Amino acid sequence: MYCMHSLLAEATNATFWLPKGVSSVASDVDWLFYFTYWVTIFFFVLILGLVVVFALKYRHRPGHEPCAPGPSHNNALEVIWTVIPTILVFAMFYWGVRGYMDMTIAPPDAMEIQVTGKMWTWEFTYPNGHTDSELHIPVGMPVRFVLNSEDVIHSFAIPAFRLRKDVVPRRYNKLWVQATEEGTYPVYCDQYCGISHSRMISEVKVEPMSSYRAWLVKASNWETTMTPLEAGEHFYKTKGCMACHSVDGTRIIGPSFKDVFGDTVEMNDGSKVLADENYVHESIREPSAKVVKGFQPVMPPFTKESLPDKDINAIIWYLKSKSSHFKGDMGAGKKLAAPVEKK
Amino acid sequence: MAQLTTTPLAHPVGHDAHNGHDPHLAHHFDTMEQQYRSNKTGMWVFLATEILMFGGLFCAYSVYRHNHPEVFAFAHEALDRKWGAINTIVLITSSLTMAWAVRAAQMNQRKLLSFLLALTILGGAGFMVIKSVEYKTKWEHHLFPGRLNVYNKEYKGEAKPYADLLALKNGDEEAAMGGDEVHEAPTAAAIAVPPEYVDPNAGGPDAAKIRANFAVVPGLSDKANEHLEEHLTLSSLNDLDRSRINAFFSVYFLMTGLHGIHVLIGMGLITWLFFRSLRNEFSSKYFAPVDLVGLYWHIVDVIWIFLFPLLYLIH
Amino acid sequence: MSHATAQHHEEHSIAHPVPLWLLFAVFGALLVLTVITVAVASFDFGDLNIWVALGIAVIKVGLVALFFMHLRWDAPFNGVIMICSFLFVALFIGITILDSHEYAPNYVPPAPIVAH
Amino acid sequence: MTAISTPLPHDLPHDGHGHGDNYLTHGKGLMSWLFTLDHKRIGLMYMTVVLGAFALGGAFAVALRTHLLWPHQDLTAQQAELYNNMFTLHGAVMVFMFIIPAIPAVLGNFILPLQLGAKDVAFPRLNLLSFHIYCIGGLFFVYVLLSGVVHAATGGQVTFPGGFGLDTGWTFYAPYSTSKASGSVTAAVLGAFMLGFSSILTGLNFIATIHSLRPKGMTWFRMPLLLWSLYATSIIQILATPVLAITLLLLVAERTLGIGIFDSSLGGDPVLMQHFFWFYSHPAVYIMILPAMGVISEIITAHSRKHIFGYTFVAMSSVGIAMLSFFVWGHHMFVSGQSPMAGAIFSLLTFLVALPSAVKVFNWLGTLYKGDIHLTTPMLYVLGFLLLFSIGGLTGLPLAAINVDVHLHDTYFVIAHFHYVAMGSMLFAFLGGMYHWWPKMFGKMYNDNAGRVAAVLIFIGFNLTFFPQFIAGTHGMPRRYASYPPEFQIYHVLSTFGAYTMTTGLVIVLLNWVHSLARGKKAPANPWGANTLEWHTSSPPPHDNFKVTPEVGDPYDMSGWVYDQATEGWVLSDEPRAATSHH
Repeated sequence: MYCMHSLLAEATNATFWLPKGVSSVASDVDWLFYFTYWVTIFFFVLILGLVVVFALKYRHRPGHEPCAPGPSHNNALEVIWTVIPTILVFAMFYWGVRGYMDMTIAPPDAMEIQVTGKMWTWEFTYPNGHTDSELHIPVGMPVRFVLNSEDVIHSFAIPAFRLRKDVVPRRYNKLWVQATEEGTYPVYCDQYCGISHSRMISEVKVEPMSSYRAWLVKASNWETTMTPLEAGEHFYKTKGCMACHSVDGTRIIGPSFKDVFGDTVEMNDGSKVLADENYVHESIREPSAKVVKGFQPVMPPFTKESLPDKDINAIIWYLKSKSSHFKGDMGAGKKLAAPVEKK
Repeated sequence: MAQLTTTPLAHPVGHDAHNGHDPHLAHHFDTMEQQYRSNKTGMWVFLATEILMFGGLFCAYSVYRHNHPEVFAFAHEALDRKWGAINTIVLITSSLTMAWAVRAAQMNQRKLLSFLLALTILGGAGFMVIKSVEYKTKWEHHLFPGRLNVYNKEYKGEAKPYADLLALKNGDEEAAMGGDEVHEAPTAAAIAVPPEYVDPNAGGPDAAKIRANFAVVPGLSDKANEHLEEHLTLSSLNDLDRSRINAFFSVYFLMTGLHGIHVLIGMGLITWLFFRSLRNEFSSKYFAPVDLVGLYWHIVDVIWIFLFPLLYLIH
Repeated sequence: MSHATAQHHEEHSIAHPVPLWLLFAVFGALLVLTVITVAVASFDFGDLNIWVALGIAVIKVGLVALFFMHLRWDAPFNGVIMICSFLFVALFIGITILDSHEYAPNYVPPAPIVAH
Repeated sequence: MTAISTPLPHDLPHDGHGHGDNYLTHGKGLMSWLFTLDHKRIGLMYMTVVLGAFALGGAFAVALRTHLLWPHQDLTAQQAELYNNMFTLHGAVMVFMFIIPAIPAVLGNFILPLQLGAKDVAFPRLNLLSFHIYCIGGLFFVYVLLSGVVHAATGGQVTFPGGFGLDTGWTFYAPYSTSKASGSVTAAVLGAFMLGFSSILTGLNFIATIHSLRPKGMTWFRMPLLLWSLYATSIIQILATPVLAITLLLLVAERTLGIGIFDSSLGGDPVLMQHFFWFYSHPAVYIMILPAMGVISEIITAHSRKHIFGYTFVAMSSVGIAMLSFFVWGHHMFVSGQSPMAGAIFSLLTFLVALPSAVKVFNWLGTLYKGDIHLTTPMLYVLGFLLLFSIGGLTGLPLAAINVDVHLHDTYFVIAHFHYVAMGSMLFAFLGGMYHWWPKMFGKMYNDNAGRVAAVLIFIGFNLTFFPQFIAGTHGMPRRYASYPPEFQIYHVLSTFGAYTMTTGLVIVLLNWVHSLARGKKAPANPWGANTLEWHTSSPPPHDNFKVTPEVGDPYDMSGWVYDQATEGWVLSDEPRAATSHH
């Protein structure tokens, strides 16, 4: 009846109490849930029955002589109703911990996706370094999520997987799952994280390895899907530029991107530099080389792996679009860089 | 006998119940002893809450010392164990005079009582004076809690070079403020940029298993378990640890500050006793206030007895 | 435990003056222990350091509690209260420490993982 | 000899009942109340403020439920801010100002000395002080509330120094509360600090009172069970609340100084803050339920006219629960990144709490067995309690099973479970207790039928409110959501209408009480025939509680009382005295 090590467990069907369970641990969780559920039902019905029966049978009413008061203690009974629950709870405890260990110990060969929670979005970094706001995982393959938050505590919850873990700043929390059935399932943030907490909802797409690969390739090679301009904006938002650089001129930690491109900028050492493609590229690769006057050299450098040159070029297009000093033609920025040629 | 009888009251009832009774006996107590005992119990329960309250701070202290022994070992150099020891002795002495005062009250030695209470107040005052001297040094070198601390990465105060805490303790101002490269303030960048990135999940299948179970999590300070050399210098700490030095001072000031407040409250109470003792209010029949305040004063001492080695004598 | 059964006691029975010599003996002991605390701080017992320091502190506290605070002659319950409070502090710290390994002190913000 | 020989205390010539000298009429004027040292009056003052807090928290709850009638897929920032403020204040007000003080501070203050046969608590001044501190703490919350509501209502036009409103949740989790929350967290935290301090003073008072004011003959195991549970509660208040105090101080320091103990952006550990918080707040849950259990034990034996079943086990299980409550706080952190070992330990200890709770329930059932059950209003609340507490307790099992909890953590399942225990059970015990001791408090009877109707209505409303939330939770509905996926709407709608039903019932209760005060008929000294000492004095009791000190016997041996048609109350037959006369 109860198979503990069912790594390739089949999905459990949706019931009145539980949604469809589509992960390898779902069957264990559901089994224990229903075990406790029936224990609960049994004891509740027992108590309810006794309460009702006693309340009716022994209720004070005219013409009913109260029977001789019952006993006021009975050690045998006390022992019974202490021992039986003890046995039950120890069993539940044991199964609970066993199941929890299965949840905790990921297979060593698990593929790894980094999950970053920030007010109020999820960001997923795939093994190839591509960061995206969509979560896709291949069916039947163990996936390990490494959870981390940029600001406050969030909680990464996927009811269909019966899984949940807080996403804590300055900590790596880990979670692994082996999805057993294709489909799209909701992902919630379960730890209150501010005004838009209830909007921090995403979804996970479980799909066959082939289509997962296809999607990842497509997503990481934006040329085929986005114009440089769109891509630039995408990277500006997903690669962390947005945190320190505004595009509306407001001064945050770093200088704003508004009207920078093509302008002449004064550096800390007093020198003046024309903000052209070379300057932007250098400022991303080695930010401390030239530091704009009045700013701290706090920006981390981006390597070729974390931000390929073509992505930087896209960002440059985005800067151009935000600068009144750039009088050139935006045309190229608005065309697909590598249109998929039809066969 | 489980039966009930209605017996006449053993004592007169009502507010005018005090007639013929000790004026200090509250109307809801039968005897002075009952009143005394319940006061004692009440006071002890209150002391328990005090201990638990400081317990929270001790917990914060333990967690951070446990995770960053090297940081604590380095930062505590700023504290002067000479003054700490002297303060311990001052406080113990005032405890003695307080205990003696209780005895004096119980034995109707009125003059002695007032004198001992005065001594105790002096002891407390001395303790606070020494503490303020210590605080002053910290203040001058921007070693205050949180953002007021020069090691805090949000520190906004005037940029002073970092103090050589060891020299600071030995009162060697020049060495302390001499900003040679070892003691240079790490720039904001130095704090912000991590040393090198560690893949949290590196390691074979076993590593993964162990880690998933109770083992050390990747990223835990490797210094945490390793044995420490005698005198740490700032250069022997990595940037992350440097940025964390202010945690020690936060704990230090919270603990000693909260303790200091208790000392002040105690002094206030003892002053109150002092004036009452001048009015000869205490006797072998009525000395509960002296006794209870005494208990409070001793618990303040007890807490310091723990604070001293934990804060001043780390190594 | 203290009952209201005290009518028989004489009033003065509540006062337990501690002998003067005892007070001073305790005081002396406390001074000596303080000196020892400072002295041992210069020796290195490795991991035992903290326990040595705490051990001495506990002895000192014991002396203060028993004699300065009259626990020696007081209702046992008051002693129980004090011991309990220390036990619960220990419980609190103990379990929290037990868990503090999970807290990665030298945490470094995640960077994208290079394709392998 | 006639059955009724000894006249009741309130018939004795020297008794003030005739010429109205009871604690209510003892002093005149507002000041004689605000600065009274009489535990009974302090209890009544607590009652008014606590009921006010309950009304406030309840109003928030109804507003929240109304908001959740619709999924709000197009949630505006203003709605969200309002919602977050309201669920935070609902939690904070209910927990710190209603649930925790309700039974100890109201019923406890009034009943405890009476049941001890004492004239007052050990430290009447401290008692008054704790009430005043409680009010000050309440004022802090009121300020927070006003600032938030005004700000949100005026669409951010009006702002307040130190932020406005409070949207951290009553748990004040760092780092949101320390670095992000704009609200007047500091004010709220100071308020909670005050309330905690007041609760400490109450607990301190009760412990000292029970230890030193027990009359001759009342050994520990002749204490009424309410005293046992209040004693256990006080232990928790004493040992746990100080940790809350220091946690809150650290939070304030974090916000003002940035000390970096909890705040991750300064190198602190947010999960450490959760350890601190739950070391208090889990035992606090038992501060809520333990006194309720005591009240139930009193009412159930009085109204089924039968000796409590298994006295020793009920008494000891209270102490057991109090002790266990300190060892289970980690189950609030099963998914927070706590080490699996700690998780396993806490899971086991959490399961153990089920045992003393089960023992209590079964002993109460044993008390009903072969009793002479009067289905009075208090008794209906007791029966309701037994059912709600069973559901609340049993739904704790899946939450204690650590891998199932991973699925249920932070969902509506937890909300429902918590409300069944802390709100349902505790509220039913509180209302039952109010009805049970109402005649003693005010010397007036109430309309029993209206009381019964209200009880049934509240019971139905409560289950309609919270049972659907179990289902929503198992399907993954997260907590503290101002907007939610449409598929959950059905549960929310049911829940909301349940809330309306419950509110109706509570309004009836209030009217019932007001009516009783206005024109309820005079209550006899002992309307239930209970044998705990408070029923040995007149209703309402005189200023000094007892004209004659009753000698203590078995508190649940009610054989000495016989019903007296004339006074519609119970009076002592002289038969027992005859028995004791020969010694």
